Amino acid sequence: MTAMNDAARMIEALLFAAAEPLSQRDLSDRLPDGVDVDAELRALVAHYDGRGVQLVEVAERWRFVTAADLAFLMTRERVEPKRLSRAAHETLAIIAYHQPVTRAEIESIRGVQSSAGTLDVLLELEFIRMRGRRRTPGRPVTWGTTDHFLEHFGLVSLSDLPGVAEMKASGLLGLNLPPGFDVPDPSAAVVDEDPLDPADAPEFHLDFLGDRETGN
Amino acid sequence: MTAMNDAARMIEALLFAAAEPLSQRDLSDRLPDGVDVDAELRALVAHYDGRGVQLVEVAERWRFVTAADLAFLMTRERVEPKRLSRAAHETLAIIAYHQPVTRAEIESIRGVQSSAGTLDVLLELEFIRMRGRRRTPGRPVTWGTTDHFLEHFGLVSLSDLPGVAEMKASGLLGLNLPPGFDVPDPSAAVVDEDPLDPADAPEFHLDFLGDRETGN
Amino acid sequence: MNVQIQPTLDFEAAMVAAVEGEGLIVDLDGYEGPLHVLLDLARSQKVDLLKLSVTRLADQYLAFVREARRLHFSLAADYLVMAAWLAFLKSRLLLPKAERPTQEAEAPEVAASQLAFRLAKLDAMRRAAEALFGGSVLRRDVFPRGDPESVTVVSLTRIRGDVRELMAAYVQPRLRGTDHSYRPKPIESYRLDDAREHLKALIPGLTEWTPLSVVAPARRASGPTRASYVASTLSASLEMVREGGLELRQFAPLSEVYLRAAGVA
Repeated sequence: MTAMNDAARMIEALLFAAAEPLSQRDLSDRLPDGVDVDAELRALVAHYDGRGVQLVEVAERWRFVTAADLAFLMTRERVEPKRLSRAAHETLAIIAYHQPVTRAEIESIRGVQSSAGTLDVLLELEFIRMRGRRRTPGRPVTWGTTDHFLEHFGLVSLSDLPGVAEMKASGLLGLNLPPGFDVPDPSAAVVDEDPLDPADAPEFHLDFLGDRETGN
Repeated sequence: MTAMNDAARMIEALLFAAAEPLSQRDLSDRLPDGVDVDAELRALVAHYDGRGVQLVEVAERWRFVTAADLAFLMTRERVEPKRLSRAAHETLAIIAYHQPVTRAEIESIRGVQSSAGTLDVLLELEFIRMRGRRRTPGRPVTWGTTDHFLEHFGLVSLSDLPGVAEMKASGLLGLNLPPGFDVPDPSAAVVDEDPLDPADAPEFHLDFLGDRETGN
Repeated sequence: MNVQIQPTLDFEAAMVAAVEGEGLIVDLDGYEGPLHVLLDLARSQKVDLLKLSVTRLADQYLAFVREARRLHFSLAADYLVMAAWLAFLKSRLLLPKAERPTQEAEAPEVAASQLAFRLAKLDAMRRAAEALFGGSVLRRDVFPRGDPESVTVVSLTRIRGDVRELMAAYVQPRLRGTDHSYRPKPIESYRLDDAREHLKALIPGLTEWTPLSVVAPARRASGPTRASYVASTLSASLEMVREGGLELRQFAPLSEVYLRAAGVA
């Protein structure tokens, strides 16, 4: 703990919370009468000297900035997306409900071609995994969700995914649904799928790229 | 000048620069290997104790905020909160203390039917989220709070909710009359009720780590 | 009409009762339901809610409902149901106990403690809400950095896990798909110009009153509907009546329309 007088605390808080640099005048307008703003600012500058944050004066206004020698920390690019893109969100939702589902099926439900990047993002986040191969010509790879997905969304099992009734109750679905609209039960048993065999794994990248080129 | 090691300076700078709270993992991802982030954070908390700016943990992340006793100075920064109805207050408290909880359970605690608007308001404020479904007939949707809720109310985690430990100990957070509950007349007949099944009890800490909400 | 339910008189009566200290101030708008009323009444007993006298609470509530009913004739059913249940519960609590507990209903003491438990719970939640909103609320009591660095450091580890959003993300493409497949067929209609040409060709032969249904062209295998042929022919004929080339008559509303060339004797 660093002992600190009230005036210095107030100045520190005001400068921290302000949306723009404040002049001595701004500060004294917002502080009780009799505060020696100038002296307090000098004391604060001295206090922050050598720390990760500095109190600086620019154009007669005061503001906190991070120490110049630490700028390298602030330029770090973010790798993971903070928010899933709409495409990723939709793709994830379709995989969750329709699994095991092939890429072509995802595209036909979304009505647009998926970019390979979307599945990559979901794979990297460990939300989806390859489940097996569909027993149809071409034996396309099928996708499903991971345990991490369940954990992340607070679901105990796939059967916990909300169904049509909840979609209606939450106003997402209107009352006049298109004929034949149903939501599959992702926890139902699957028949037309072969498990992945170990030899599939190295081919993964190939499948993936190949898919993109032949996708319609 | 306050002597300070490099790791502490970096953490201070990162947290100062950040637009939102950072987790220990966020910090260690950006720091050189071998930094004891936890210890440095404790040291920083101690350093800022009593100052105008405080280092606090919210939703298991760290952020600097102004000291609460200086709120009176922040007239310009203050955002007048949306006036919430008493129904919304009670509903939010019930969800926070009983999560995961269904709408029917909320209604039974409040003794009145909730208007759909109440949950909508809380959803819009990003205080609550759907968590999953209860394993009971009809598989109703369950509700829980978000990280944004914790950040807004300055709570580290759900176990930090005011009075939660006492309420839990006294059985007040169960949905049924707890076994051995103090019945006014000791000569009363046997309680016609099954003991609480552990699986029925609200699960406070379940899947909290999985919840990564975006605060704005 | 009973003079007692006149609002002004009631208001006076309530005031008198309140001044005398025996009346309840009944403002139903302040309550969401019976449980909220009961909680306020229970708090006035100033005892641990779990040790509350349910018989006394029942009396207080019944008095409240009686008063409320006088003021709001259409008192909500749930208030009355609660009143009936409390009256029943009170009577059972006061009755001597049966030798053997009967099976058909739960012991009144249990029902009473259930009620006490519900009130204690609601009370706890109300206090919890007060504590939450009385704590360090962001941007009311504590303030984050007002001007984060231009290169903002953002948390890496936060991705929303919201089932509702997932659901919404699922519904959107599903409905979008159905929107795409819906292609209503444009309705083909018999053009007015064509109807006019058709009539012009027929006029010389229309020396007798001829029904519209006969004059209008027959429907073909594809193309406009019969209704469209009839409607367009009628429209075109009205125009030709105005121009003086044709006469129309109809004997009754909705009956057949007859056409004849103008100037036929």
